[in-house]
Amino acid sequence: MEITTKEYRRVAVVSVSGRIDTLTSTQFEETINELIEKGHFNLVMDLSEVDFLSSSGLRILVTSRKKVREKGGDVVMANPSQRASDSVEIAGLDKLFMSYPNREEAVGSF
Amino acid sequence: MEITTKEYRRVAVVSVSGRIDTLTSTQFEETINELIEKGHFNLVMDLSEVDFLSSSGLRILVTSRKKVREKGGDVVMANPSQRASDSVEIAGLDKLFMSYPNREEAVGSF
Amino acid sequence: MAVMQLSIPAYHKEIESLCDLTGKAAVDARFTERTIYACQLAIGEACENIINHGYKQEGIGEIELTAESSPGNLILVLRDSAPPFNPAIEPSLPHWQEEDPPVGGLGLIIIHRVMDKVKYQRIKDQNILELRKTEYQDSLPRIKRKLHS
Amino acid sequence: MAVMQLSIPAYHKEIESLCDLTGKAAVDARFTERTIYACQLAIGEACENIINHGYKQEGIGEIELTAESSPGNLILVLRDSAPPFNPAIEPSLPHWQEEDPPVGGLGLIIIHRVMDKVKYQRIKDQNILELRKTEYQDSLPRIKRKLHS
Ligand SMILES: Nc1ncnc2c1ncn2[C@@H]1O[C@H](COP(=O)(O)OP(=O)(O)O)[C@@H](O)[C@H]1O
Ligand SMILES: Nc1ncnc2c1ncn2[C@@H]1O[C@H](COP(=O)(O)OP(=O)(O)O)[C@@H](O)[C@H]1O
Repeated sequence: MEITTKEYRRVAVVSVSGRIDTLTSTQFEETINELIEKGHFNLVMDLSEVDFLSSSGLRILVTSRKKVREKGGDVVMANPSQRASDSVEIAGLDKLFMSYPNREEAVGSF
Repeated sequence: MEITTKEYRRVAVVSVSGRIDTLTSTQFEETINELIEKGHFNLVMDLSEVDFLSSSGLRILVTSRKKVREKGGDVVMANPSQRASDSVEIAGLDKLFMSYPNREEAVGSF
Repeated sequence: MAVMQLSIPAYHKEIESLCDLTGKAAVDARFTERTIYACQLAIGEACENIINHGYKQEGIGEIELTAESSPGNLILVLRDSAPPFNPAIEPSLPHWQEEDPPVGGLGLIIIHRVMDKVKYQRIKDQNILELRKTEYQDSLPRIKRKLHS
Repeated sequence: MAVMQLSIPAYHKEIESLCDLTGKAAVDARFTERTIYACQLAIGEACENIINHGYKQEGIGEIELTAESSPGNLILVLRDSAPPFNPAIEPSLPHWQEEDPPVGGLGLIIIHRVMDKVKYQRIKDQNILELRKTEYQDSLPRIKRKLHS
């Protein structure tokens, strides 16, 4: 898993490539938590390069969403790969996350 | 000239392709004014497909910038073509407009 | 019919190789891209559970996968020697709200939504989990049913 | 040395063809891409001014462009029969602030910043504007000087 972040004034974008699973989910969680601690409650997950997303990763998406929503923010997705969106859908979580066709639209949604 | 707009919650993006000159600047101006009237004071000009930008177009950029700044907004550029930025620079206006390498960053700058 | 087998020590980083084997067997079964991924996901979930909840830590035990494929059919059998646990009981789907989504229990939900058959046996101190998936050539829906409509 | 000439009726939509001719002549002069564009821009500005400020409306008069090119050199001559106006006087550069940038006067600024020489003559009821640009092969700076440093 490779993870990068981009912080804008009101939004932060987290881009992940590779596998988000029990091996890597801690790093994923820590990255998100750092952004939240910095005051970023509007989060865009760029999952365009994710090729495996297990329940360990989904759990972090769900808990992060809960945290930022308590602060008036949200977690949205930008251009999720077919596999990332399949994981979300199979787990029945697709209703929770707005998904945008690209990062610009996801950033602009806030 | 082809002109399209994309309205986000807090930002609007104006994309122009082709020539912005005395022939087309009225349409350019009207498009921007409509956005301002709708309450869009944070404007991104996507000039990536502009292949001619005369003083008629520059004048509208400058006046629009003035209008939205009075309302606390700004005009920034996204990925201007070489020709668009040459026009801006030759006219000595390059200090006025922040320029971002892509639309996402321009949208995120607000 | 093809049979492949692989045994890994119970480390998180080893799970990927069982997903890869599952992928190969699913290709062999002529599944579509998305069904292949779904099967890999299910195996990944089962393995994460075996390490996290079965062995409760890394490195003390093994996980063995046997994959049997024929056109349209895939049978995956996972063996481990952790304490008995039966994942074949279909999880009751909680009536969760948008404001209170589930954070646990997703693994079993995924396994049951992806696979057509989930069978558990405890034989000679081993958990034996058999997961079956069928996909006909005219590409049936990849997921049995939607949880939410 | 090559000479090209084109005359257009004074309509905004016709200006582009004079920019195109300028482009061809600048290619002929072996100018760089950016210098070619700068010359087209300058001609465009001069033509916009002739229609908007000289003829004061579209369709009553003509604009003629003669473009003379040789390697490294371009001479553009614009002729119109609008009332006399001398654009060769270099515009005084206003000391404008970021909060109060200029909205007028950009056309003449552009012409003078792009071209090396701007010469005006009034002959037989015609405005004759000669614009010269030199660019050596080792690509000198495209703009004479920066307005603001
Ligand atoms: N292989 C296993 N061994 C022991 N317990 C298990 C095993 N798999 C699942 N469980 C139990 O079932 C529960 C639900 O598992 P799962 O759906 O994967 O969600 P989670 O891992 O998020 O709790 C686990 O919390 C655990 O108590
Ligand atoms: N060809 C012309 N004929 C008459 N007046 C001209 C001509 N060109 C320029 N001018 C005068 O010079 C002024 C400055 O011109 P210019 O720098 O192009 O800016 P703008 O067109 O924005 O006013 C014009 O407002 C006009 O008064």
